[in-house]
Amino acid sequence: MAQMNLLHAINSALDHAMEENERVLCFGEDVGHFGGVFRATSGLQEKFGKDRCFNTPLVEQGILGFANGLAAQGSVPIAEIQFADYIFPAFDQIVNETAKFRYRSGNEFNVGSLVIRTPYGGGIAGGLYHSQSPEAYFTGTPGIKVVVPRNPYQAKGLLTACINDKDPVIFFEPKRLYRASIGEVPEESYEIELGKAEVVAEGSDVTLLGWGAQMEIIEQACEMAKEQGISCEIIDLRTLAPWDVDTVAKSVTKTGRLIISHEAPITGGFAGEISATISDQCFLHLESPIGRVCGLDTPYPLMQEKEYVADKYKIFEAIKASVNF
Amino acid sequence: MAQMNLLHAINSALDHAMEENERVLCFGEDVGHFGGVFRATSGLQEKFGKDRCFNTPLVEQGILGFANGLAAQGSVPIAEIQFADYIFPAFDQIVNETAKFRYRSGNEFNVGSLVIRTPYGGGIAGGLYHSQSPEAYFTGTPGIKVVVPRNPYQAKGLLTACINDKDPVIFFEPKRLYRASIGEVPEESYEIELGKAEVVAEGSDVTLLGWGAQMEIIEQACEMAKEQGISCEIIDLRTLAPWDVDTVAKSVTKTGRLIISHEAPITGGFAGEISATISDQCFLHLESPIGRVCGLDTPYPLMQEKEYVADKYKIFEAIKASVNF
Amino acid sequence: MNRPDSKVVNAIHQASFIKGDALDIPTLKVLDPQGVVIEGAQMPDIDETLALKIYDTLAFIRVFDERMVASQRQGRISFYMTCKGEEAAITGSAAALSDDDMIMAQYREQAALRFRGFSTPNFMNQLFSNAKDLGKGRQMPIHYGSNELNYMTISSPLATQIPQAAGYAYGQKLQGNDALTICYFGEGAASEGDFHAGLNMAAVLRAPTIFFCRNNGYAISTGTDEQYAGDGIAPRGVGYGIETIRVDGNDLLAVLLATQTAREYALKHNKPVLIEAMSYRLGAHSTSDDPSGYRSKEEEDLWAQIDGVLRFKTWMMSQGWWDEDKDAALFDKYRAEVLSELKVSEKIGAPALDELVTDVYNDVPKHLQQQLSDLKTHIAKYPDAYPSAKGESH
Amino acid sequence: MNRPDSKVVNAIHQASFIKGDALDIPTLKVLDPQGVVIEGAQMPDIDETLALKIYDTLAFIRVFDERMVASQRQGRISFYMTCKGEEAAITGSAAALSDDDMIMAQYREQAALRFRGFSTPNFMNQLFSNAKDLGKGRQMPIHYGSNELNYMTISSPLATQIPQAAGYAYGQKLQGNDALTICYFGEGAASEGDFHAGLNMAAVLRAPTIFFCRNNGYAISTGTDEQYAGDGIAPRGVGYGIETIRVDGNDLLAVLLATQTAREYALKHNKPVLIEAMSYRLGAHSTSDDPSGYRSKEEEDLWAQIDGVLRFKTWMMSQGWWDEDKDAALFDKYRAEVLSELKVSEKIGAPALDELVTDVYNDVPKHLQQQLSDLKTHIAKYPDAYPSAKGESH
Ligand SMILES: Cc1ncc(C[n+]2csc(CCOP(=O)(O)OP(=O)(O)O)c2C)c(N)n1
Ligand SMILES: Cc1ncc(C[n+]2csc(CCOP(=O)(O)OP(=O)(O)O)c2C)c(N)n1
Ligand SMILES: [Mg+2]
Ligand SMILES: [Mg+2]
Repeated sequence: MAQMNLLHAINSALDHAMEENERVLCFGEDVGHFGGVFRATSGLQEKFGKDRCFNTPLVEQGILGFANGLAAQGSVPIAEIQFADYIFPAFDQIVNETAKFRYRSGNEFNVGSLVIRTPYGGGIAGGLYHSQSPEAYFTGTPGIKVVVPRNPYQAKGLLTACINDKDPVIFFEPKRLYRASIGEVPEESYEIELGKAEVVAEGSDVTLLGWGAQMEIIEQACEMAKEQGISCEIIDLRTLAPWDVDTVAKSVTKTGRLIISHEAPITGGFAGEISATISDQCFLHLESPIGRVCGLDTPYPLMQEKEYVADKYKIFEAIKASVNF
Repeated sequence: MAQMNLLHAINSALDHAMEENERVLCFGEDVGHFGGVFRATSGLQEKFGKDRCFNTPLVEQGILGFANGLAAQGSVPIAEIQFADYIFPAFDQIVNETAKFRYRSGNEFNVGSLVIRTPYGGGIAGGLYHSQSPEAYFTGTPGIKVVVPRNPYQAKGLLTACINDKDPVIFFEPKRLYRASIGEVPEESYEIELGKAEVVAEGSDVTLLGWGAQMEIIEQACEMAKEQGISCEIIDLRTLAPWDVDTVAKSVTKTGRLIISHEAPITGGFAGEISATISDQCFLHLESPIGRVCGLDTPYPLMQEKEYVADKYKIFEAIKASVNF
Repeated sequence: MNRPDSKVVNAIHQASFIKGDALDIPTLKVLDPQGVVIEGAQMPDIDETLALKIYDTLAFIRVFDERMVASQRQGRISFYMTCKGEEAAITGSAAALSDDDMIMAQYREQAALRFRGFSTPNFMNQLFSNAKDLGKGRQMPIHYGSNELNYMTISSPLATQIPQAAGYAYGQKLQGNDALTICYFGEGAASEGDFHAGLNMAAVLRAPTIFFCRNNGYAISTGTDEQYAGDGIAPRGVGYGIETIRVDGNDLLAVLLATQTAREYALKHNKPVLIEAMSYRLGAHSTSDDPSGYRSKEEEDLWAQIDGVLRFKTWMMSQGWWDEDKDAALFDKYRAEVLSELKVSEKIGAPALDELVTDVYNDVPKHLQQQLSDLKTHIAKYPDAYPSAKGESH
Repeated sequence: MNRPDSKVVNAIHQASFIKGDALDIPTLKVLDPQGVVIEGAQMPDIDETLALKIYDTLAFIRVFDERMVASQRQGRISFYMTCKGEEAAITGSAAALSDDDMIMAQYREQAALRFRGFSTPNFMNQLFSNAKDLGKGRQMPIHYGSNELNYMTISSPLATQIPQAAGYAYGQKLQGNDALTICYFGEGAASEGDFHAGLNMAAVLRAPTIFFCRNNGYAISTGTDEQYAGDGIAPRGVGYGIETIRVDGNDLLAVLLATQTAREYALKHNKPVLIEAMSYRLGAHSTSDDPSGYRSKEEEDLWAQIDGVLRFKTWMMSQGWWDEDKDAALFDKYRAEVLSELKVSEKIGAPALDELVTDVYNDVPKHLQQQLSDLKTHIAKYPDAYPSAKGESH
């Protein structure tokens, strides 16, 4: 085990993958000799050569188009989009191509080896265009998997699983935690199974559900609740599509209460889908309305970020409201 | 009043708008002398000239970029995307630009005059790429309005309101109904207020909610239910973003039951958002879980379209399940 | 990078523009309009066997296109698109390739697929979306694909295959398997952002790709004067630093020569090449379209006169490789074959209901298994409402 | 459209490519590296008043950029981007415009905004995201915009302004108000699909747009050899049928001349023009970047030697319009002004909390009113946790 921050953990997963399979390629804007603007691909070009780790021209639709072609060909492309805010020019390649490649061809062709890595989320004074959490645009698209890690250990294990998985995956990296989150991470390669939520803390009064950087905030709110004698069960969804309904439903059946928190705006965010599904499955067990603590329905602001975000105080208030309903 | 089909109603709204305001422009692929592949812009180039109604090169991101520029300049662009399935190359221009234009500039600039028209939905043996209902990608994007008409009368009045509205609007046209839906439509210009759902039929046992072409299917299911003595209240949401929570909540408070039906896949569809919100607002009034009758979580198929879609039988079954819960 | 004061820079001191038409791009021609080899013209690498295979493809596709349009009119299939007028450009280019080369087409390139060996039933089964369709009946007619034949399944969104072709070719290069990717697209699709992305990336990343633009004058109703203001698509190649050639798309030998030359160059240098084939969409855009609303019969006739199939046939006859009797027999054979295969394919049932949820992911995930089983329960209640329960083929 | 057999077509009969470097695009220069007018060079339209206004802008921006980078290092602002090295290209082009022309910039064109009259407090208030920021504190530093000055608010997604500029210009044309749109972008942004869309649409739809490419050698760490394989951006203009000119971006007079000529042409013919200004990003990409990881000090020094500000100053002095005393005084004045305005702006409070929900739509819809009121109730419970409740400026 070694102490790694989240960036190192990702770099280590990429390094192992490239080491183990020469068909693995890493590319995107500035990912080559510079190692990416966040340095996630640092050292990979030096080690594996320019053919396998390289800069692309500045064109996200091209990066994903190129990646789709490589994946169809049998290579294992790991494409980086510099910020999740800039994934939209590639939206057609992802939603109409990546997600439908296998289905439309009757499995004659597939792009199952593709992984898209991209930093998402706020908390870095990035304003409208360096803070977005666009996961719900993809969780509503059959044919792609969506994965979000919450810490270095999870990041390495989940990213490795994404690379080895036979479906295309978008891997959202919580950039606020890139350097801030540090933890024990095995030096060797390992996988954390996709499609499984993790019960991070057991509790009895209310279930708190989230993913990525929001888990830290949820844990803080849980601490606040604990001081008031409220026992929270915390679940990290980890794989958002397809998601682990059973683990969540089981927990809510037990606690009778659910609060979901994510960074993206509330309306149309993935919490709505979860709420709808769990309301349906746990209808007779719910003791209070499912709470959603999310961003406001505005673009992501700069100066008023603190007021805008789903912070621990807001989650704590939602916990109290749920328990006192 | 005249008998018009849905295409004529749209054409009439465009005609009036161009007549009344010389800054109104209609453009897109094949919309010029040909009048669009569905003929919605038929006759407009002849009448208003090539400067105001014209073909663009084949590039959706350009059509929307161009339209954003025109709107910022003070023109009133009505941009057509030939099929909603082909709106994704323009996704960045819509989600990162159109939707955030006013906010990011502190209202120094806006593209509020923009209207995007695009045919959506299935039922025409169109398969994966001529059947999609991508509304939920946009209802989750603060800053744009989303409107879907269910018949010719609604189409003309709502489209006119969209053109006159001070926010950018995506107007999804139910292409299955283009020629199939015929009704009385005033010759003159009129508006139907945006942001208001319509109670299409009053009932007491269960609320059925939908929009666009799905309304017809919902009405058929309502007839089936009626024969079994079940009284359905039917609501056409019409404006999906921002949506009329109050009208829906009021109805559900009365009936205690809600079934939402849309063409798009269930997971991540807009029904999830509605369900989450109404569950929250009507928690103590709900007598059964909110039902969602939607497309399956796959791309839109061709041969198995009949099995795939949310048809009247499936809605009817959901009504029975809700009432008998 | 060049410093602007460096000596190598070509400097001017008066403000004058490079004109929009600064490149005068010539067109490669081997056959004259009558199908006679132009004096001094370079010949492609072609022998009788190849010529016969090419002509066989041309003949099949002419018959097939005609017959399937008729079937659509009879309501037997829902949709069709012909490649009429462009058979020479498509077959001539496909004939320059190795079977290992990947073909990524737009949708109007059925001749290339036929040249690769796609059988008549293969075509028919796709058009009828039946249980034997390699694509499992999921896409509209003409969205063919075959892994075995290295022909990527067609997808309707235009131009998406262009950067994909660059990526595919890059992968081929890294694997060192002496194969490349050819990417077909229309002059309309060349307006999409993906065109720009694909050509630039292939050039910068040195992907051995042949970008083959079928400039057929129209994108549905939109003529080239509303599609671009420059001299077609070819000059864009120079913008990307890509070797480029324009060719008479109705001159099969010229297309074959250009593509053979391009293939050799691309593989030798690991670089892309752009070919622009000037031709004409003789038919409607698709069976949903009626071109009389936007172009004249005279224009169509003008192009019909220089039809590439006829010119190639004339040339073959001048070689002593073909005659009218053989021609009549070949066309008769294909007419009969198409008719009889049509009857077979239209009777084949629909794909199994279970295929509704396969191939969305590699394995069918739990929620889709659930949706399928719910659906089956539901269908059982309303057997008359669903074709799958009634065992209908359509 | 041309039939391929028509006489006007330039035909060849041997397969030979148009080479990727077929266009040898020259660079317009008026000043030599030392700032002396090259013999016989055409002069732009410039008098002493204009020259002084230009130089005033150059001096301000030099001072401002330097000072704001320092402020970022001190933690007073969160982010900054300089236009160091490119001031001549930006100011020279902006000086060729009428105030009615719309400027759509990428983010590194603060000199153009200054030339239009954006005041020092205007700049500062944006950088500090305070209550007086025209953008209401919503975007990161350097995302300026001003309706009054016809300078479109900057948006971070690259190249989106390119097709927007075409649309804006088309609207100007229809209104007949003798104004056009200039669109600035980097050579990196020119790889985006939106570049392709914007230039082609402007050409086809005849929108009077000046597309001004700042080719400064880098897109963050990515050099031009990894951005494109051709001869820069200029040859692409020919691909779209757009009149094109390449200019020494460090030669202010050449840039002014090229842009004046382009403006006249664009308005007269209702057509776009493409200008490629060859220059160099002398500073880091932004305050988040350290270029020592990807380029050499030597390279930077080489470019610093032909700095456009110095060359222009030398020329002004040779005209007798400027001297070192005036120069020192001007720089001193701006240093003092920037310092004192900085102190004022950083004390101005944050925008009102209510602005969190305005401008998403024209009116604040019900659900956002509700969200705001819920937020206020919440903040009242935790006054210490929220800057807005504490009345903090940051
Ligand atoms: C992204 C996208 N936009 C629009 C369409 C609708 N469409 C189908 S074919 C076509 C015209 C294509 O013209 P061109 O590329 O010249 O090919 P051709 O039909 O002439 O062979 C259009 C607009 C589409 N399929 N995909
Ligand atoms: C769509 C998009 N992708 C990526 C980025 C991140 N990014 C910001 S600036 C930049 C480089 C731009 O280079 P260039 O266009 O040459 O402009 P320069 O910085 O050299 O002035 C990148 C990649 C972005 N802002 N938008
Ligand atoms: Mg065409
Ligand atoms: Mg640059």
